[in-house]
Amino acid sequence: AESRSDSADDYLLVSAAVSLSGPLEIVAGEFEQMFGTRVELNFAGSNTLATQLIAGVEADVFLSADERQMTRVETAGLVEASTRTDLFSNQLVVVVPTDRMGVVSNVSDLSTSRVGRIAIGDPDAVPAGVYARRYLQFAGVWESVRSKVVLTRDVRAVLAAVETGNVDAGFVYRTDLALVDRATMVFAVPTVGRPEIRYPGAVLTLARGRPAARRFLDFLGEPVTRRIFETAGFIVLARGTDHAR
Amino acid sequence: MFTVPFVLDFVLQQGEFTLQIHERFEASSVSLCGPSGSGKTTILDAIAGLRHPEDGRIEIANRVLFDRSLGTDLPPRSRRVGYVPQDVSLFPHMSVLGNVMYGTARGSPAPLESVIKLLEIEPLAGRRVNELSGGERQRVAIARALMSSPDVLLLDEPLAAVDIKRRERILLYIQQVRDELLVPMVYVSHAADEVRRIADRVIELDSGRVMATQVE
Amino acid sequence: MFTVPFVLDFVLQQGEFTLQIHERFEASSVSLCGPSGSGKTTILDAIAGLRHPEDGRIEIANRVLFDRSLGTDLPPRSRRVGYVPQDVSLFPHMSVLGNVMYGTARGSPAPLESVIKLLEIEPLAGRRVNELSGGERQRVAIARALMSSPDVLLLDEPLAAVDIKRRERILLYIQQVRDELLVPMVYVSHAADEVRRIADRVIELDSGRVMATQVE
Amino acid sequence: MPGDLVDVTLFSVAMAGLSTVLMLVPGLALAWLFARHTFPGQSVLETVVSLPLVLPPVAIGLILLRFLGRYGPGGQLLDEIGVDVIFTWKAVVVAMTVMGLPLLVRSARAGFEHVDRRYEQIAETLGASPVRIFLTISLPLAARGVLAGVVLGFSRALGEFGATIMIAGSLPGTRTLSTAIYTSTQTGRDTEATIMLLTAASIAFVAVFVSNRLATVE
Amino acid sequence: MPGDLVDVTLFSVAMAGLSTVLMLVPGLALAWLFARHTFPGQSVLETVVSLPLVLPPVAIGLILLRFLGRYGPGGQLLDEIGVDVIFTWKAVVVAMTVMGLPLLVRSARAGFEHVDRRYEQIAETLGASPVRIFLTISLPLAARGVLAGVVLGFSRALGEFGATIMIAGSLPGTRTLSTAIYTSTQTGRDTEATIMLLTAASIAFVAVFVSNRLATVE
Ligand SMILES: Nc1ncnc2c1ncn2[C@@H]1O[C@H](COP(=O)(O)OP(=O)(O)OP(=O)(O)O)[C@@H](O)[C@H]1O
Ligand SMILES: Nc1ncnc2c1ncn2[C@@H]1O[C@H](COP(=O)(O)OP(=O)(O)OP(=O)(O)O)[C@@H](O)[C@H]1O
Ligand SMILES: [Mg+2]
Ligand SMILES: [Mg+2]
Repeated sequence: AESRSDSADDYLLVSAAVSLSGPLEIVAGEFEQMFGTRVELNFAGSNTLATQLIAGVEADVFLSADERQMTRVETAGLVEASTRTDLFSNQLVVVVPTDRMGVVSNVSDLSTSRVGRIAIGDPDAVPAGVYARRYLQFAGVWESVRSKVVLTRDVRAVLAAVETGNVDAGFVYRTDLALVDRATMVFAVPTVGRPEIRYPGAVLTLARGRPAARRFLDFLGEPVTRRIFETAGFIVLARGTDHAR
Repeated sequence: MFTVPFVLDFVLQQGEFTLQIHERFEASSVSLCGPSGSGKTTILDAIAGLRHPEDGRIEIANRVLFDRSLGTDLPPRSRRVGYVPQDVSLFPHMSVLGNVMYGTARGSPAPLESVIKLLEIEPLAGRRVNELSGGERQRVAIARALMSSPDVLLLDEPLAAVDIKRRERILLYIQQVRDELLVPMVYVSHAADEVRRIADRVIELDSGRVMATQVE
Repeated sequence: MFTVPFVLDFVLQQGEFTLQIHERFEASSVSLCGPSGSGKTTILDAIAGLRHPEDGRIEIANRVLFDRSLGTDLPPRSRRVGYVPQDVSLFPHMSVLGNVMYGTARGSPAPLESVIKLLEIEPLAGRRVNELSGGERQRVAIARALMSSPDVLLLDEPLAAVDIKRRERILLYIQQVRDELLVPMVYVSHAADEVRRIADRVIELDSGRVMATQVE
Repeated sequence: MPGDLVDVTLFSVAMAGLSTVLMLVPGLALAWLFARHTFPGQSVLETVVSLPLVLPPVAIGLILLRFLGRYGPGGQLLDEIGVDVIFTWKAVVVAMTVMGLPLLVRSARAGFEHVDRRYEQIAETLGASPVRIFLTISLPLAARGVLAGVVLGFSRALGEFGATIMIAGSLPGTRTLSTAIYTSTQTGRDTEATIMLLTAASIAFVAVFVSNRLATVE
Repeated sequence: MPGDLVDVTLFSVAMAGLSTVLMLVPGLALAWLFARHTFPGQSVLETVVSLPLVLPPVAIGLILLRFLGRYGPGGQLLDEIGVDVIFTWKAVVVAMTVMGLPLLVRSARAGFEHVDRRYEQIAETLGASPVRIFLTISLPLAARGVLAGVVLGFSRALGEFGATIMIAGSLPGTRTLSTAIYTSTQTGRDTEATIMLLTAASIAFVAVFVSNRLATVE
């Protein structure tokens, strides 16, 4: 960060949701090789990133796991008009501790007495929590599971709670499944009719029109990049354009 | 006059200083004399169990306090000594009365009133000890030791900061305690008159060795 | 023999104890006598600037240290006193030499070698002060005061724990320092012989008041 | 919110207070041990005690979650005696206690180290048992250091967030000022966050004030 | 990763060390002030100093970000003198220093309170200036408390996460062990996280060991 030079187009600061870090590190490497622009990745929760941007942190690109946080930044006038795009999608899945696999196989099982606690992200802080709650409401079980639901700081904490056997079920993203070893997915939350989970990205006004920022955003839709994200479990929404090449 | 057997027969090393004493005798009060740094305080600390001889035996009134060959080394709290250390060491966070009463848990020997009266502690009782004069502190330390129902009194220049008139009275009182309650004592002082008055055995030390012993 | 004017004319209140002294005289050494708790240490502390009179004036050798009506109250570090306190108060984290040299920053009066030799400190120089005997500590405290190039020496029972032979030699030496370097002093002691030997003015205190003054 | 705020505040203070009380016995025992003894493995034990300070709180939270979880040794024990900890108020207390302990231990230890052993020795010659010496001599003479440790431990407990939210979650029954402040800042409810920050600051003020009072009394 | 780990470790230790050094002057000055003086508004000042401990780190990070950010008063000042803090290593140092300071102050203060004023007085009669007295008498006699404060401050700096990630981010040039551990746990790189936790624990061990050595020397 020391060597940042304002004018040059050889450096990009990308603030990205920590859940994207695995594939994004690979992609950033590829981008550097291809375009010679150094990419520094700042990973944190989307909300932390938004707060930083609003306080004046000079990032060039914002990749959020949460539409609300992108909107916060946009409202603050920090998003370059017309660059906001939905890049990725994800799917909510229900995981249980591996040794209790038989207990849950569909959503109505969650309200039975055999299921103790259910962990979801705190809807106030993480979008996964919002999605999970909406789904439970839609499935008509929210009222009956409500008292069993524990709210966590992030999806990672849901996973940790399930893996350590402290809850009997939890709502995480499909992309998180790569990380688990003592939890097993029992069913995926159907996408049809459900609000779609979107990871928006945008070039920030602070990028001062650097073409590299735009190029990086576009690069996320390139076929080679798509594959990397798909391997990690993401659904890639962005469409690649050829003008970047 | 009552006497008890004393065995002060040990070797103690601290830094470059070696204390060697090999005395066995009967006495009611022993006095330790000798120049500064000759080992007087070291002997009292060894009797109290606060410093540990390399070798030898310490026995007073048929109670073995330390014996290397038997593996005996009573902890200080079982030695039942009433120690007035040279540095006084009043407990700074307690009142005068708190200090005086600290050792009474093991049963009171000298009656509180007479101790307090004779050492003129009454008017100080509620005071904080760091607001006392030097002589007042020493008197409190003596009272604290007397009140702890000791089997032996260890007094390290207990009257150095006390004025002459009081010194006289307190000396008499200490002798009285010794004789009535049959408490033998070991007394350290630079004042020749005190030594002569109080002790029936005088051990003269120099550089950690016994130079002479006298029976008064 | 040289003399300097002394003004010890002040009132000091601490707790329930009131000190009242109204003395003006010429002397080279003043001695303060009196029973335990009569106010001797309080006077030395007031001269050193460590306790503060309610009212009055303290002046030694034409230097006004305290004067309520003039609003003068020199901080201790400007009073140039060489204080040997009753509680000795060696700096526990320094070596003997570190203690002795602490005050030399303001220019050395007595030559180091002679102080160290006479107080027999040489063999102790590198030792930690908490490994010293009572008498050794007092000698170090005297050396520390002498080495600080004082305008007045304040000695609070400086030889209480020192053996008689050494006491003799040290007394002689202190007198010599006084007479050769013209340093007046205030000396507190319970030993009548010491007092007579060293002081040309004796102030007798009781309960914070002057009972008598004698010129020797 | 106002009623809620009162609840959350009281709950936080109660939990932090309870944690501080729970820290005391092991904390003072360890402080005493480290100050007065040397034994093999001492540095290792000291390191273990200080880990909650050195490692990021999230990591401590994860470790506690493992330990107290169904497959952890602590969790199995708790299961046997039928006590539920994780995601209850008890987890709040566990997190606060663990995170505050190293501060209490270090500070109280320095307090004990400042006590002149001579006093303990003299007390021993007066027949006092080790426990009595500890309670009547060492502890009161180390009071400044111990008090500092208690204030630090309590403050840390109050400010604890990372480990708490990991093992206690953010539920109506486990929400502390710290976790509530986090949630407010995350959702951009700045006024609410500010009110809670000021509340926490006021508690700190009271703690500072009381501890200064205690120090002058003693 | 191995090369990276070495870098991140060295960087963390260097930043925590630097922060500890930076804490020292204000920390000891405040500790001394609180120990030896009473003045109006003292409790308020003490509370302010202790806030980084009482408030959740995220909140402190947020406050620092507001203050040092482009639109904050501190940020504008820094802008004028052309110094870049946010998202640089300097922000890491700021976060660590602010979070560690209350621990140093409290502990050192207790150390000073344990020092018998009589020694300071005698030093004054020997002509020593206040600064000399502080350096040669008060500070060394308070050494146990001060050392405890330094160890606590350093450890806290090392473990700092919440405020660091807020104002320094987690960039190649600002990544500390704590923020790296966070990222690893978030992305399920458990082995990596474990290695880093062990590294942090080892540093803590060395710190404990060195501080014990220092304590016996002095
Ligand atoms: N902890 C210690 N470590 C090393 N040497 C010590 C220690 N304590 C005392 N000494 C040395 O041992 C010798 C005897 O000390 P001790 O205190 O017994 O003398 P003393 O006869 O009581 O003298 P005084 O009349 O001055 O009190 C002295 O030379 C002293 O310096
Ligand atoms: N800080 C204090 N606060 C209140 N009273 C005190 C304080 N210091 C001393 N005193 C009291 O003042 C009186 C005089 O004390 P001072 O120390 O001057 O006596 P002294 O003449 O030096 O006695 P000694 O010969 O025993 O040393 C004593 O009664 C003592 O209890
Ligand atoms: Mg002695
Ligand atoms: Mg006196």
